[in-house]
Amino acid sequence: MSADTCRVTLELFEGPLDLLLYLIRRDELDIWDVPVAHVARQYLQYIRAARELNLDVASEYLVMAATLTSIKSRSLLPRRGEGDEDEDPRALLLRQLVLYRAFREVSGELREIENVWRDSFPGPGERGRWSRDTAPMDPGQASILDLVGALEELQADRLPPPPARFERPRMSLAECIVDIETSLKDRGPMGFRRLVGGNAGPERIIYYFLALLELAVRGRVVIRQTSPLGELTVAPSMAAAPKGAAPE
Amino acid sequence: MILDKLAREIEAIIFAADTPVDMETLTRITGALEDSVQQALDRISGSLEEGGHAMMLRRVGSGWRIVTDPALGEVVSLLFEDRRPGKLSRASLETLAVVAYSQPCTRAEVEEIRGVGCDSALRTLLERNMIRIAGRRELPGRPLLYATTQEFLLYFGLDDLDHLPRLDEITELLQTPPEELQRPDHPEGEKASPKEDAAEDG
Amino acid sequence: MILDKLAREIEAIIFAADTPVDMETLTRITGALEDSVQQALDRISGSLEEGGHAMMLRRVGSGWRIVTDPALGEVVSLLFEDRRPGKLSRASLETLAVVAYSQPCTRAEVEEIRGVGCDSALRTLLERNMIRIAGRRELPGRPLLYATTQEFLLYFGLDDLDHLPRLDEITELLQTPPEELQRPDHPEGEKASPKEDAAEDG
Repeated sequence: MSADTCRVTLELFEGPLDLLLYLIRRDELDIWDVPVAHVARQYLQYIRAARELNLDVASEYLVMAATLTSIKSRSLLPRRGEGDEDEDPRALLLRQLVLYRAFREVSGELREIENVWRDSFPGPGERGRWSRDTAPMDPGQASILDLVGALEELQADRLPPPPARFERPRMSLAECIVDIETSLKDRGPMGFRRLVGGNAGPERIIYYFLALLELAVRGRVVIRQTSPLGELTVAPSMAAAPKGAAPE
Repeated sequence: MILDKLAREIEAIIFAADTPVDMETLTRITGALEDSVQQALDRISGSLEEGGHAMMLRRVGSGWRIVTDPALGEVVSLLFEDRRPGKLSRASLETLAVVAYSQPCTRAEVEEIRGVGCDSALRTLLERNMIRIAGRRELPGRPLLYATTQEFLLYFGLDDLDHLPRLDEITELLQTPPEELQRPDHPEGEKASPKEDAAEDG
Repeated sequence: MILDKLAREIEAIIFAADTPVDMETLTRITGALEDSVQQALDRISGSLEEGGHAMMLRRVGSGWRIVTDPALGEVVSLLFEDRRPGKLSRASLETLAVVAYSQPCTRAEVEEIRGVGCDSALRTLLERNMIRIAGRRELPGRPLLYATTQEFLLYFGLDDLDHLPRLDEITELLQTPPEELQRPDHPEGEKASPKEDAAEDG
């Protein structure tokens, strides 16, 4: 798909679920019985195209990519016995899709209602609620933001700035790719776990895994797995092209 | 129809009030019984309609208010050009829908359903007073809870939360655990109109 | 008499306007001539009177507005009489914010943060039962301590004082970049169907 189409398209989606619903609808699939392999392929294609443009794909999209891949592979892997109490990720995904679809439709209905009632005006007495500097009067309807806003303004020039807020870490896939390549170059072939680092969180693992897949697709690394569910061994590919070359 | 004294009084009260006026206030001020007040409200509504007036009586939440006919919105909005808040974005509208049907709920719960971060949508909705902070969930971290406001009802012209479109269907969906989720009995295809299910909500 | 379109438009404009609407505004918005507007005004006035409505059209200065029939003033005044005044002023809100977040606190402490005298704001808040006297600070002069009330929680829709959002939570919310106003509507199907020629893993 062309780069520009993809850019425009991905921006039009409200997130991974929206994109998935779009794909399901486009390919006329049954939401209650989604062929995960097919959808995963289509989905990853979108993500890959976006990344080829060096667009910063939001982490939610990548997490969903990992989920789809995991559901797909789960059906191929040997079961770990019947006592496995894990929630079925497929059922969870179905629920997410069905729920999100319902809310998406309801938002559409709310939009129609908005279009009608936004055009109905109260008398001037009620218009006060358009004003920003007074709180509404109904019990339970007053805005705490107004209260805190008042305090904030007071403190603005008297207090040191508020403590730095906690930023949710957003890794860039490009950084992970560079990191993996550097590690492999410096230290030679190694297991995936070591590559990621001992106490990596789920997000980091997902990112590194996606980065690894990307490198494999580009022919820059070779991945080996000697037994089902065994450790992945990663080695730099002999035929590795010069850095930054196109995947072809 | 010529309005009687009680209806005139009620009309005057609702017109002069700065928020929707509820039944309790109307009976207290007029000294009339609830039934009589209700009938007077019907007469006011009927008379405004009969006379072809631009003003109409609307029920919102537990109260009544007089507003202009939405059909005249185009003309009236010329009065307010820059002062009227814009329409809600799609992200805000979806976020608002999730809050409305699952309130009170935390940010994480909204994000779980939408599958994306909702920080900025929640902020917009708070600033537009469509949602409010309604306490905390007793979970680790004690996250803030959000709920919709009276302003939300006003904005969407809803009588109350029970009038949300497809309320039963969505409530049931929200309560169904993933493993029990089943294809609905009635035929449903991707191509079917999404409104099929909501026909009775009109 | 049933109002025609022009009269309906004019009625809606006058009803919704914040201030009396003058002839120039009416002709500009409706695009009608002054004579026609004048006749429509007469029809509105006549129709409201004929239906026995409590609302009437009244000329104020150079403009028109809709007001309640002065004969009903007594009933309307009951609406406002035993009711708490509606909105908190900016000064009260600021004072309340300081008390809420540093309670119990003395007047001097509030004034230090606000940088101005808070006598009357504190009095208003006491009258409105938003704050209460919660003892004395053991300092020279034993100044009174103020704290918030149950009424305060009710007003802000909270069950419990420790549900009050922390300042840093609100700050974080407010630091989220506001959302862009409105995005174009969704592709919803066919429009955005990209070509499949890049399929490399099919």
